[in-house]
This record gives sequence, C-alpha cells and structure tokens, in this order.
Amino acid sequence: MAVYGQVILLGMMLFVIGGACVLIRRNLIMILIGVEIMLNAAGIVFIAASLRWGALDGQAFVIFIMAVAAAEVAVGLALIVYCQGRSGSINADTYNTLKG
Amino acid sequence: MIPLLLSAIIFLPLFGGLIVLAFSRYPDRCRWISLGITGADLFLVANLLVQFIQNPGAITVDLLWIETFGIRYALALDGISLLLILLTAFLTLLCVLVSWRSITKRVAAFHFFLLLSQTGVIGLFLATDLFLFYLFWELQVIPLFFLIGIWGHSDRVHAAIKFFIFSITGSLLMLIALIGVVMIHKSQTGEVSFSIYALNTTLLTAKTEGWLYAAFLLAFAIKIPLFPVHTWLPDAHTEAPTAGSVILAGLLLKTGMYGLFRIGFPLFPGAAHNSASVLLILGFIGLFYGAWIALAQQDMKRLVAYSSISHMGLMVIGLALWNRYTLSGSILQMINHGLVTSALFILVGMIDERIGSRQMEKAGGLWRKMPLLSGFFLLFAMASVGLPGLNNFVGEILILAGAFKTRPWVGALGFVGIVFTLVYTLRLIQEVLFGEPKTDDPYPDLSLRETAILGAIAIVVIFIGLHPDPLLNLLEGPVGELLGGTKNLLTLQGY
Amino acid sequence: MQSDWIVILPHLFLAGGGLLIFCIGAFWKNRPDGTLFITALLSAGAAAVEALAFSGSGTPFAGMVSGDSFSRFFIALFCGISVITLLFSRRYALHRRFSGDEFYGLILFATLGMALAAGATHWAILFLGVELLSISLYILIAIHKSSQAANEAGIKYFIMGSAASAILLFGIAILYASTGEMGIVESLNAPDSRNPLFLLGLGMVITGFGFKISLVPFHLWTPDVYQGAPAPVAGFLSTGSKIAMVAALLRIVTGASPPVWEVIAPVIWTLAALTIIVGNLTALVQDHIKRLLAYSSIAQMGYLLMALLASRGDGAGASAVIFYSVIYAFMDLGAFGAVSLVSLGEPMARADRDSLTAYRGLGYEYPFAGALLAVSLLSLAGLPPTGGFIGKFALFQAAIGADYMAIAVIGIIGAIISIYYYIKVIAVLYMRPTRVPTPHTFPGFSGPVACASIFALIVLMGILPGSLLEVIAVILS
Amino acid sequence: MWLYSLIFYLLAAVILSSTLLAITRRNLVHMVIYLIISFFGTGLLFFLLGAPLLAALEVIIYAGAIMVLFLFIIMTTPSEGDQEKLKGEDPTCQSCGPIRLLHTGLPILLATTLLVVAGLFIFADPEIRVALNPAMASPAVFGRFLFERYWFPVEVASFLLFVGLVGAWYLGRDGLGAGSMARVPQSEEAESENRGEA
Amino acid sequence: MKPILLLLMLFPLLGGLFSALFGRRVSRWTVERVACAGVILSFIMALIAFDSSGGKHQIITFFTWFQVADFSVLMDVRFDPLAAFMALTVTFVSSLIHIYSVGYMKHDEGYVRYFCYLNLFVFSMLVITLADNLVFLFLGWEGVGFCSYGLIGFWYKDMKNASAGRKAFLLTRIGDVAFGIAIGLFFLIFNSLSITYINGHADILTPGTMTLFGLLLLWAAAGKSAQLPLSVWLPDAMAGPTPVSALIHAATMVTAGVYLLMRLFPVFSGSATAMAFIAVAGTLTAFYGACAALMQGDIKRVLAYSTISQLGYMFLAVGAGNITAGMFHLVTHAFFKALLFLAAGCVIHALHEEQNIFRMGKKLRLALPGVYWPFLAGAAALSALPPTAGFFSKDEILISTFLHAGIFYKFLWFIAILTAALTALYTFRLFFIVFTGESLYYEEESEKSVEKPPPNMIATLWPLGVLAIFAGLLNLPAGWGGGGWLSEYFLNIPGAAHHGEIPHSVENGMAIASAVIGIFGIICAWFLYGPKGLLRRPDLPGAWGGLFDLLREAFYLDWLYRRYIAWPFEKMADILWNRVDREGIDRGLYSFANTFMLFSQILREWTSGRLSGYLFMLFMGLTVILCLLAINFSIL
Repeated sequence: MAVYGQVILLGMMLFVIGGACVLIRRNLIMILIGVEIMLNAAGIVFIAASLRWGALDGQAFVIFIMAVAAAEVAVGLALIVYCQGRSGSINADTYNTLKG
Repeated sequence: MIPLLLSAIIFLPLFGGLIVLAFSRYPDRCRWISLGITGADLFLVANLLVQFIQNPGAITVDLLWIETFGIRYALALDGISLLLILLTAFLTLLCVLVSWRSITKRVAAFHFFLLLSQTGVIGLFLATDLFLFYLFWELQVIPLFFLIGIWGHSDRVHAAIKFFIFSITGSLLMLIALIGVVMIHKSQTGEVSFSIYALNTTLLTAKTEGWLYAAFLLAFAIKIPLFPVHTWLPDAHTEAPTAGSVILAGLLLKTGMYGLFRIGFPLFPGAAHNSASVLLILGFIGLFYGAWIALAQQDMKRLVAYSSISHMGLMVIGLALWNRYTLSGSILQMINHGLVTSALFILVGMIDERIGSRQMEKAGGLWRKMPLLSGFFLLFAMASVGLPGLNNFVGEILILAGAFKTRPWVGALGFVGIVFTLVYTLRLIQEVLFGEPKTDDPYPDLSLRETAILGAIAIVVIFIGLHPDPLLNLLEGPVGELLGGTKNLLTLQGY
Repeated sequence: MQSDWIVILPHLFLAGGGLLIFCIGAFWKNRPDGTLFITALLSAGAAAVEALAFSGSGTPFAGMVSGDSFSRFFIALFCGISVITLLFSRRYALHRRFSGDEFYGLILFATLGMALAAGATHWAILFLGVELLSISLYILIAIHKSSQAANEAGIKYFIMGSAASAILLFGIAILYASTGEMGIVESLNAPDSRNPLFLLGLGMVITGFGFKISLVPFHLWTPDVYQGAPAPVAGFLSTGSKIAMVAALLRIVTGASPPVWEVIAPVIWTLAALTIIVGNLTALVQDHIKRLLAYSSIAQMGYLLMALLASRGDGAGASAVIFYSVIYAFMDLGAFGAVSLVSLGEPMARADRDSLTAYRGLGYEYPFAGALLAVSLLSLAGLPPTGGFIGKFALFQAAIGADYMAIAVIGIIGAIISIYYYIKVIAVLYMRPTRVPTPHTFPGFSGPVACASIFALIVLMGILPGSLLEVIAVILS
Repeated sequence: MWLYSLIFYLLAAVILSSTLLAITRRNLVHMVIYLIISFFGTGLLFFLLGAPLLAALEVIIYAGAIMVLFLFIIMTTPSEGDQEKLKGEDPTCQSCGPIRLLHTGLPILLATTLLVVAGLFIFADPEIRVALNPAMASPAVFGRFLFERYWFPVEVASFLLFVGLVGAWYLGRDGLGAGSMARVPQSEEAESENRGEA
Repeated sequence: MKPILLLLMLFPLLGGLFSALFGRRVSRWTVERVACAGVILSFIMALIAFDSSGGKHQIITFFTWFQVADFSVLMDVRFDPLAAFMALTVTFVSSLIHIYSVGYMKHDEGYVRYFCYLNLFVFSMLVITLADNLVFLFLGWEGVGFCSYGLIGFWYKDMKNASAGRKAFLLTRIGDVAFGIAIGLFFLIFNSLSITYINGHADILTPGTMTLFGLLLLWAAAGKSAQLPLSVWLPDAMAGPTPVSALIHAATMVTAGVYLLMRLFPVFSGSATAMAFIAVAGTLTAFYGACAALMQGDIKRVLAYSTISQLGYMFLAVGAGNITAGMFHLVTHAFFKALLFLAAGCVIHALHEEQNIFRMGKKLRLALPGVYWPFLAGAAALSALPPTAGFFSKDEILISTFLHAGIFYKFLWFIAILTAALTALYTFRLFFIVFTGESLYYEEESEKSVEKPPPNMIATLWPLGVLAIFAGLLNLPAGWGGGGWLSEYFLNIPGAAHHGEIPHSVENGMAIASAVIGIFGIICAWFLYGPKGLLRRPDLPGAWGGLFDLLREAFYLDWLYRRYIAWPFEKMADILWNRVDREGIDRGLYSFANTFMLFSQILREWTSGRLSGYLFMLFMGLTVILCLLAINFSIL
C-alpha cells in the first residue's frame, strides 16, 4: 500500500502547485483557483494522516475544509465579479491606487 | 494632616486646571481662577514651610498604587524639595500674572497647560518612588510642548517637536535603565520595589552600573542641558511664549539637576564617582561654550537661553565635585538661577511686547524711555553676573570656593568662567539700555502689574543675596544625607 | 460527553443575535429606525455580561472550546470592541448607506469568530473561528460598495486572507500528520522538537498567524486595507482580529513544551524585532492618518510579541500581553473612531478624511473627536497620563524581567522613533493654522458616547490600572 | 498489496499532471475541465485511503458545485476573451523583456525552493516511511463519529456557510456583470430599498 | 566702638538708599544735602573712631552673612591703625568731592542716579578698608567696580562713555579672578576667611605658596589699581564726570589694590620673589605712566596717566617692604591728585567742557586765581618739590628702595629717580600749557568767555591745597626735626617694621638729590613747554612724530588688547555659534535623524500597492521561516 510519506509528499506538491498558481497568474479567478488547489492538498494530507493514525478526526476536518472552501469561493467570486464590474479589469495588479 | 497636604499641593493645580477648562468661554474668569489656584497653592506651600521649620523632620506619604508591579505612591518632603516646590509655586503664579495681557486666544487651554505643568513639576520634586518620578518626569514635558507649540512665535511647531523628541528620547532610555535596576534589585532581594531608598542598596557590577548610570545621565543631561545635547534649548526658548520660557528655564532645567543628585548619584555611587571628571568636563564646556556663544547672539531670548546653559554648566560642576559646600552651593544656585533667568525672560518679553521684536539692534537707549524697566533689567543682569549682595553670588562663591576643597584647579577655572559671563551680559546691557534710542515713539514704562511681578522677584533676589542662611539651613540636613547617605557612598565621602 | 452549556452561552448570544438581525432585516420591513443597531448592541452586551458573570466548569466545551476565565475575559473584550465599533459606525453607516442588516449581522458573526478563535483548544475550532472571522471581514471591508477604495481593500484582504488561511490549514494538516493530536496544546508538547515534519507544520502555522497579526514580512496588506476600509471597520479589524490571534498565540506559547518553545522563540524574536523596526520606520513618512495608524498598529503588535516572548514561566509576560491588548484595543478604536467621527462630513462616494493636510487645526474644529484622537495618539506613544504609558511599562518590564534585553532595546528605539510621528499628528491637530472648516453634520448620540467612554477609559487606565491588573492576575492564576 | 501502490501511483500521476495543466492553461474553460479531472482523481484517492463518504463529497462539492460556479462566473463575466495571458505578457507592464522574466521566473524559483525545503522536511522525518495498511471507514461509522465528536464545529461550519451566503448576496445584489459601473448606486430601486431600512 | 564703626559704614549706604528710593519724590536740594550729610557724618565717625581706637587692633563682628559648615562669611571689621587712617582719608576726600560735585552737577538732570552711585561707592570703599572677612571685602571690591561702571558710563547717551564703563568693569573683573582664586586657596589652606586669622598663621605657608599668593594678590591689585598689564581702562575712565574721576580714579578706588596688598602683607612678605615682582611691577608702571603722560593732549588723561605712575610708586613701596612709606604716599597722593582733578574740573567747567589743554592759556590765570594757586600747589606736590607733602612721601619710598638689600633694588631706585624727573617734567608741562602762554587756537575763540565756577567748587580746593603742602608733617623724617608720627602710629602693623636707623648721610643725600631732580624737571618744562616753548604744539614734526604717537598711545597697549584679545574673542564667539553649534551639533543631530527618514522612504516603496508583490512576500516569508527552522535545527 502507498507509503505515508509519499501521500504527504503528493499533498505537498499539490500545495506548491497551488501556491505557484497564486503567485504566477494575474487573473483574480486563477488566484482563487490556486487557493482551492491548496485547500484540496490539505484535504489529502488530512485523509492520509487520519489513515495513518487510525482516527477519524482528520476525515472530519476535511468536511470543514470543504465548507470553508465553498464559503470562500462564494464570497470571493461575488467580490471579484463586483469589483470587475466597477473597475472593469480582472487583473490583480490594477488595484494599486492604495500604496505608499 | 501634613502628609495629605503634600498630595493636595500636587493635585490642586490639576484640579484647578480642569475647572479653568470648564470656564473656557469666559477668558477673564479663567485668568482669575487660575490666579486663585496658583495663589492657593503658594499659600499651601508657605504654611508647609512654616510647619517644616517648626519640626524639620522629613514628611513622607506611602500608599499602594499598582499592586501587581509593586509601585507605590510614595512622596517625601525634605529641605531641598521644599525649596524647589516653593520656587515652582512662586514662578507659576508669576507666569499667570505675566501672561495676563499677552495671551488672548484660547486662554482656558493655556492656563490648563500651565497648571498641569505645575502639577508635573511639583510631583517630580516630591516623588521618591522611581516609577512615580518617571511618570511626572514625562508628564511635565507634554503641557510645555503645547505651550510652545500653540502660543509660541513664528517657527514654534518645529521647536516644540524638537524639544519633545529630545526630552522623551532621554526619558525612554531612562525607562530601560529604571526597569533594569528594579529587576536586578528583585533578583537580589526577591521583592519588587521602586522606592529610591530601597534601590540604592542593590549591589551592581561595575559594568552594569556604568551602563545604567549612563542611561540615567543621558536623560538628565538632555534636560539640564549639558553640552552635546543642548541644541533644543535655544530653539525652544526663542519660540516659547514668556510664560513658557519661565516654566522651561525656571523649572524644567532644575528637574534635570534634581534627578541627577536625587537619583543619579545615590543609586549609582561608584559609576557617578568614577565618571565625575566627565561631568566636570561637560560642565566646563557648558560654562565656557554657553557664555561664548551668548556673546554672538542677536536675539535677546536666545542670548538668555545660552546664558542659562552656561549657568547650568556651573551648577553641574558644583554637583560633580560632590562635597558639602559645592552641593549646597549648586542647589541654592538652582533657586537663584530659576529666579534671575525667569526675571530676565519676563523683561525680554515685556521689551518684545513694547518694541515688537526681540532683536537687540531694535532695542537701543531704553534707559531714557523706560527708566523703571531698565533699572530692573540692570538689577537682574547684575544678579546673573554674580554681583555680591545679590543672590547668584552666594551660590557661585560656595561652588567655587568649595571647589578648592576637592579639586583646586576646578575652582580657578570656574572663576575665569565668571568673567565670560560678564562679557556677554555687559554687551546685552549696553545694546539694550544705553546709547541713543533707535525710534522716538514713546514706549510705556512698567504698569503696576509688571512692577509688582518684577518687584516681587527683586525682593526675593536681594533677600537671598543678603541673608541666604534660612535657605542654607534648610539644605543642611538633606545635603548631609546625600553626602553620607548610603554605605557605599562612604567611598565618595572619603574622597 | 456531557457538555457544559454555560461555556458557550456568550457564543450563542452572538450567533442568535446575528440570526435575529437577519430575520428582522428580512421580515420586518417597516421597523422603527435603529432597531438593528439596538439588537446588535443588546446581543453583544448580553454576551459580554454573560461571559463575565457566569464561570463555567473547567472542562472545555465539547472538548474544543475552553471555558476557562482566560477565554471568557477575551470574549468580554471582543464584545466590548464590537459594541464600541457599532457605536462609532451608527451614524457613519447611515450616512454612507450601508447600515443594513448585513453590516450589523456580520459584525456579530465576526465577534463570534474572534471568540471561537481565542477560546479554541482544538485546531478545528481555531481554524473555523479564524475563517468565520475572515469571511465576515472580507465583506465588512467591502461593505461601502460605492467607494472604489473599499472595493480595492476588500479584494486585497480577500486574496491575501484566503492564501494565508490556506497556508494555516496546510500547517495544521502537517501538524496533525506528524503528531496525530487534534488538540492545540497536546499537538504542541511533542516530546522532542527535532521531528522535521512537526517543524514544517509549525512554520506554516506561524506564517498563518503572522499574516493575521500583520507581522512584518506578511504586513504589506495592512496599510492598504486600513486606508481603504471604512474607518470603524478598520478599527474593528485592527483591534479585534489581531487580539483574537494574539490570544490564540498566547495559548500556544504558554502551552508549548520547553523543547518546542526552544524552536518557536527565535522565530518569534526575529519577527518581533523586524516588526518593531519596519513598522515604526515606515510610519515616519506617512502623510495619511489611516496609513499611519496602520503602521503604528503593526509596530504595536511588535511590542506585544516582545512581551509574548516573556510570557512563559512566572506569567509577568502573559499578564503584560493581556493588559496591553486591552489598552491597545481601546487606543486603536479611539483613534479610528475619531477618524470616523471626523469624516462624517465627507461626501458619500469619497473615502474618509485621510490626508494629514485635511487635519490641520482639527482639534479646534471638532473638539471632542480631536481630543479623543490626541489622547489615543498620546497613549499609543506611551506618554504618562494615558493607559499606554502603564501598558508600555508593563511590556518592557516583562521583556527585561525575562532577560530579553536585546529586544527590549530594539523596542525602546522603536518607541523613540514612534514618538515623532505621533507627535507630528498632534502638532498638525492643534498647532497648524485651521483651514476652511467643513459644515458639521450632526454626529448623533452614539458617536460622542463611545468617544467619551474611550477617553475616560484610556485616562483611567493611566491613573488606576490596578483593578484591571488584578483581574488579569486572577485569570492567569 | 502492490495493486494498492500501483493504483496510488497512477492516481498521483493523474492528479499532478491535470493540476499542472490546469494552472498553465490560458483558456479558463480548459482550466476548469482539467481541474475537474484533478478533483475526480482526488476523490478516487480519498476512496483508496479509506474515506468513501468524503470521496463522494469531494466529487459532489469540489468537482460539482465549486467548479460549476467557476464555470458560471467565467461564462458571465466579460473578461478579455478566453486568451488570458500568462503573467509574462502582462499588458500593463511597460518594459517587458527582462521584467517578464522577473515576473514569471521569480515566483517559479520561489515555488521550487519551497518544494525542495518542504521535501527535505518530509524526507528527514524517520517515521514517515511507515506503510499505510488499507482500512475503510464506512459512511455510517464516519457519520456517527462526526455527529458525536464534532457536532459543534459542524454547527460553526454552517454559520460559516450562512455568512458566505449573506456576503455573496449582499455583494451581488446590485446586479452582476457589466454595466453596474454605469449605474450610479443611487439608482431608483436600490435607493428605495435602502431607504427602507435606513 | 561697635556702633561708631557700624554708623561709619552705614551712613553712606543710607544716603545711597535714600536717594535711590525717594530720590525722585523729594526736591533736588534735599537729595544733595542728604548725600553730602551721609559722607560728612561718616567722616566725623571716622574721626571719633580714629582717636578712640588709639592704635589698638579691634575685631568687631556685626552679623553672619551666610555659613555652610566651616565656610562662614561674617560681616565683620578689623579696625587697626592702617584701616583707621585709610578710612579717615577716604571719608575726608569723599566729603570734599561730594560738596564739589553738588556744584559741578548743578545742571545735570540725572543727579539722583549720580548721588546714589556716589554714596554706594563710598560705602563699598569703606567696606574694603574695614572688612576682616575676605568675602565681605569681596562684596566691597565688586561694589566699587559696579559703582565705577555706573559712574563712568553716567552720560550713557553717548555709546563711547558706556563702552568705557564696560571696559573698566571688565578689566577690574579680570583682576578679581585672581582675588577669587586667592580666597579659594585661603579657604583651602587656613579653613578660614578672616584676615586676622590668616595674617596670624601666615608663617605656616611654604615660600612657594607665599609666592603664589603674592602673584595672585598682585594680579588682583593690578586689576583694581590699573597697574601695567591691566592699566588700559583708567585713561578711558575719564569719560565720566570729573568729580568721579577725582574720587574714584585718583583718591579711593585705585588705591584699593595697594591697600589690599598692605592688609595681607604678611601672606607674601616671606617670599623675596613675590616682593621683587611687586616692586618691578610698580616701577615699570610708574615709568610707563610717566612717559605716556608726557605727550597727552587732554587735561584729564594727563592726570590719569600720572595717577597710574604714582600708584606704581606705592607698589614699589610695598615691594620694598615699607608699608608706612606706601601708606604715606597713598594719603598725600590722594590729597594732591584730588586737588589737581578738582582744579581741572573747575577749568573744564569754566571753558564749557573744553578738555584740550592746547586751547587754554594765561587768560585762565587772570580769570581764575582761586583755581590757579591751588593747581600750582598740587603740581608742586606732585613733582615732589621740597616743602610739599609729595616730596616727603616720595622721598621715603626712594630711601627705602635704595636701602633695600640687593643690587636689583638699586637699579629700581635709579628708574624711580628717573621717573621722578619725568613726573616733574609732565606736571609742569601741563601747568605751563594750561596757565601760561597763549592758546594755540588763538584766532577763533579768543573771546571765549571764561565763566566763573560756583563758589563751593572753588572753596573745596583750598583745604586740599593746604594739605598738599603741609601733609608732609605727618611723617617728617628725623633729619627735618619731625618725629615720624606716622611710622610710630603704624608700628605694630605687620610688615611696617623700621629699617633701623637711616644713616643721616643717605637721608640728606637722597633729599637733596630728589629736590634737584624736581627743580631740573621744572626748568626743562619751562624751556620746552613755557609760553615760548619749543614743543608747545599738539603734535611733533619729522622723526620725533613716531615717538610722540608711541607715547600718546601709551605704547599702543590698548590697541594691542583690542586687536589681539577682544577681536579674536568675538570672532571665536561667532565661529562657535555658527560653525560648531548650528552647523556642527544641530545639523549633525538633524542629519542623524534624517537617516531614519531615508530608511523610511526606502521601506515605503516596499508596500507598492500591487497584490502580486504582497503574495510574493507572503510565500517568501514562509520560505524564510522554514529555512530558519531548517538551519537552526540541522534538519539537513
């Protein structure tokens, strides 16, 4: 059966891919997608840990992760769409009037 | 009943200040209330003086304030504090009188800050709990910042901010040292105490004592001010209103000195004793440097400011020598300098009100136009030069003659320094009083109020000049205590 | 397992109040003016009173929310913060057309989130509390839809917030993976701290906390969000969310085992030093008051962290942290509250009155708001008559007491630098010539009440801090 | 036993490749599809690792609800066509050339260092090599466990969702999509509605 | 005895205070009367005290001024013969001058201030003469300095007078530095400040300290008595009214320096070097004063330089160890110098403030016989013609210098004799130019009317004239049949001991020599400066012009001080203020604070407002923390 480390490593790689997506992409929606990937990676690690420690706590946590992800996406997309509607651009770096 | 009197003396002005704020819409009423409050406070201090002379034991108050930090509301009154409080109450009363006509906008706030600074200063002179001392040490800076900043002259904001930053930087460094001492004391004796008497029994290694003393010394040096950190004083004085200058020169500089010999020396006797020569050098630089620059000044207030740097230099020399004569000499000199410099600032303020500028070349030949003002000007100028028969002479001769007991060359150099003082004072008198008047419009001579103010100071100046013994007897006890105070001070005594 | 309901009664009040507000908003169309505001006040007040009055039994509720007096104190503090924010934002929200049920409801839910985060003994509750807090704040910041700055602030906080909570979550996952413990304290007192997986998880959790408390490498969002967000919300954000995370961090620090602490201490030390220096330095050249307050709040967090280092063992540090958090909460709320009172007169679309030139001679134009701002700034600077003075003293006493001399010196240097920009603002308020006064809009009753109460509290804490210190000592014992 | 590891490696490959492809797509719709594949893979992985209920939930919520929502948003918002450029060709950056390298190169470099460091952390840990013995938590057992031990966090999660709902509704209330910029917020019906509760 | 002495000192003080406080409210007449009464009464008190004391030492303490541990400053009096005699002279001369100045200041509206200063001055002078405690003496010492500052700058409207006053005060104060240091050393060594105690225990001093004390007291005396290094202020002090010059710069203040030396004689008498120093200083100043007086054009400046020269003689007397001679010359000098000044005052008053001697001529002799004869008497006394008092006092000094052991003193005696000749020369040069011959500027104001001075001015000249002639009787040497009353009187003053019997041959020889010198000087003066004199012109032509300027400018000493001390001092003040204080420290601290601003600007760029940057920093922070943990805990 898979080695515990390998699953954790998979989770880690997914987390880093999500992070890279957040850093590289300029589109707000893509950044949100990156965050989703990172949350999903955490889920995988939780499930692996739960299997490793033989306790269902990890799996319960994944439920909450999903709830959080859903709520975040809902609010996030609403916010992004509203701001895109007002300022007409989806690019993250156009929002730089507040600086200094 | 007497211990209650101490707290009453401290917080009466604060309470009065709040009342004045309540009457902010009637400027005249504010002035009268604040006059009443300062008068009452002076009366309280006066009868405290009477009671103190009858039974001259130190009066103490010791209440618990913040239990978790072991901070106590501890006050103590001895000869030195009594004199300084008397000076504070007297000068603040004069400040209220002096700014009767000159302060017109936001009168209530002005008097509030004036009374708040009085509370700060009196509290500082009485506090024996290090934290309470530190609280009053920072509290006294804020009202003066506003006094200079709001009612000052043209470039007031820059001067106020500069003054504030200098003072608070010093005091924050003192905070670190203060906590350091308390913590070391706690590690040695197990209980947290801020009282000065308890703290000076802590045994410190030479290095830590050196560092802690350096922090305290820097805070006091900024306030005195000693040579390298003095540049805030001329700016603060030139921009401050007359009352502000009187409070600044008359009281705040004294708190620096007071801190030095009440806390600096007793708490760190070893470091103080070793670095006495550094203090001497700084004192001498102050004495000569201040007097020399005063000669090159064109602005009268700036000249008097540099002159007070020079006078304070002499006092620091007296302190650094740390023997019976020079110590009582410099403490007496604190009172004298407070009176004389305040009088000079009041006079310069009056001249400024009349001729509209503080520059000397605009103020020639005043003797013919205003004989009474010029008479007072000459009297106080002579007092600041140390003419025998007036008050500064007593202090100076005690410091300089007493200096021979410990370091003769210091006394000799000090006498030379006195000549430097004479050079710029005579130039000031000459360019202000003598010669042909620059303009021929008639300036009014002193009004009754102004004569009363200057007359009061003149009487005290002459009284101390001719009969300083009552003051010196008051100082006898505390000075002996400071000298022979704690056991590790004995090394100094033998010196 | 038998759960002690008393423990979560305050949470219920908050949650119930929130739901009630949304029901009123939805069903009771022609309700009298201000009912939402009153219900929000009542529920927050009730939660605070309940938290202080009834002390539940020691056992944590459902094994996750601790009922000890530590968290009850913080719940009361959060409710106090939300009450004051509500008071300040009453007229402000009405004037800017966002005083609907969303605003009041979300304030209560945010307070609930803070209470959960501060009181959590289980990672799940901590994470959910933080998330509940963050999501309600995402909306609260962008609540003033017509202001472009608020939108931008909302976006920035959302993106950064979600990324940071993803990191926090992954950290918790790794911690669980390495220790198998879901309880916060249990997971942290692993026998040997050399276990690398544990360190990886710890690093990520610290980063997550770092973002929320806006420590220096992760602070970049703070000035922009505070400048963009409406003033009361900025106050709420700067005090509430930070203190909740500080409480959680305090629980972690005091709970961690010595080997774990030996790992955490250097990281916290570097973060504290960086935060104090960069926070204070950058504030020097700010010419917008909300950005300046943002940087000052970053610096204040640096000081708190300094005391956090000293909070193990005899507890002088812990009491200093709690005491200073209370004082900090009221100082910052006072400052942002004053800004909100002052910017009532601003035209609707524009953001608050922000640039310092607009504050010239304001001390005379708005005497009450000016006085509050001045006292809060004096207190932030740590000057005598105010609570900040005693607070700063407590912090430094704790730091030096625990032999963290180096950080104390950095703290003092930071304090000296901070004096300049606090005084610069006070000088602008009172010493610069007054510009043309804008027409005064009626500030209503709630604003001045909050203003007076904070003013009194700051000065009272400066003169008689004994009572609060005793309460804190009781909590920690 | 080797069958499990084979399946595991297969799934890992699928997940990783699809996620990598997802984040590099310029066309958002392609991105969504690849992501859905990745989430399916994760679901299967959950099943493999003994969490059947979560596998289903993963597929329903992540692949289903969230991705559909993204798709919906992508379709309705008028972004500059589907060809959303990589950061490199960012139109706003004036002097592209080396800056472009900086924009894409630096984050990639940072991501790789993060991966390497984290990897080191993971591999240095001694007990990481334990083999996972297959076990399966039936949904009934998991359900009972969830509502016995974790009923309170679930309640809090529900509040969380409620707040998400309120937020989304509030922000979206004034009309989604283009043109809301044109309408000044004091438009008639918004005004009336606001005035209601003012 | 105590009340008499107390009144002796208090009368002038009361007079001064009265005119200060009520001067403006009472009539001019009363102010003048009170002032004169004050001084005359104190003169009477001095007389009573003089004969009732009968040459005994008396230490009387009035009250303690202030005391710290053993540093006690008492207001006390040491009434020994020296003090009695000096008090007598001071009060006598002051009374005359007060009466004189009533007339002289008739038209001046600042009379209140004038009389107040004058009375305070007399009080301070009496304090100097009588004080036993050195700090109390210092009170008088500084009081005198201040009053002279006030009186020199009396006509303050003209800036020149004010700066003259300032110069006088400053230079005397430079002298006082040494006095202060001496007080300090006395306190260090003797733990007491009373002159009696110090003189009594002077023998414990080592020669080295004695020399040190000698030099210090010499420097202090030089400051006050305008001896060589610090003599530049006296000629400028003539800017004050003439009675002031008469009182302060002839009779009383300038003699205070010598008096101090006499009072503290035992302290330095033990060290030969100190005595030599004092003698040399005296002689050099005498010679310098005489040369400078030779070429002065202003009547008062001539007399000023002559005073410097005569004081030089007194220092020589002290240096030669003969206090009696010094005191005798001091007293006689007080009489005839005051007389000359008052007469000069009458002349100036008569010619409507005209001080240039070349504008005066024989018409003065005809118009003012009352001034002419006393002036002649004074001039005779000054140039030491045989019967006059000047002859006897100066003769005694020359004898004691000659008899003093050591070749060195012979050389000093020679210079002294030479100066005596010069003195005679410049005195009668003055006399002939002022009273004989025609005024050089004949054409314009030949008809300048000579206004007769008021009678009370002339009246005061006569007593001084008589004393100038007959004061010699005070201490007639044996040769002239006198009993040497004064030396008997001063017998038990420390340091006034006799030199044993003076051999007749030396005594007579010396007397004849000085008489011849005097007459020779007068004859030369007649030929050089008489009505048809060769050098009777304000400036000398050709080669001699340079020498003339050298002498008139008193060896350019004043110019040297101004150029190499005063100007650099002010320049240094300017440099210190602008360079060191403003640019140096202020700017330095400001730039130090600015570096923080610089860092702040840099850090401000960090929050660039762009979200990608923020996210990057977030992950960067994470990586840094992980690396930190990795390195610290050697995961590698």
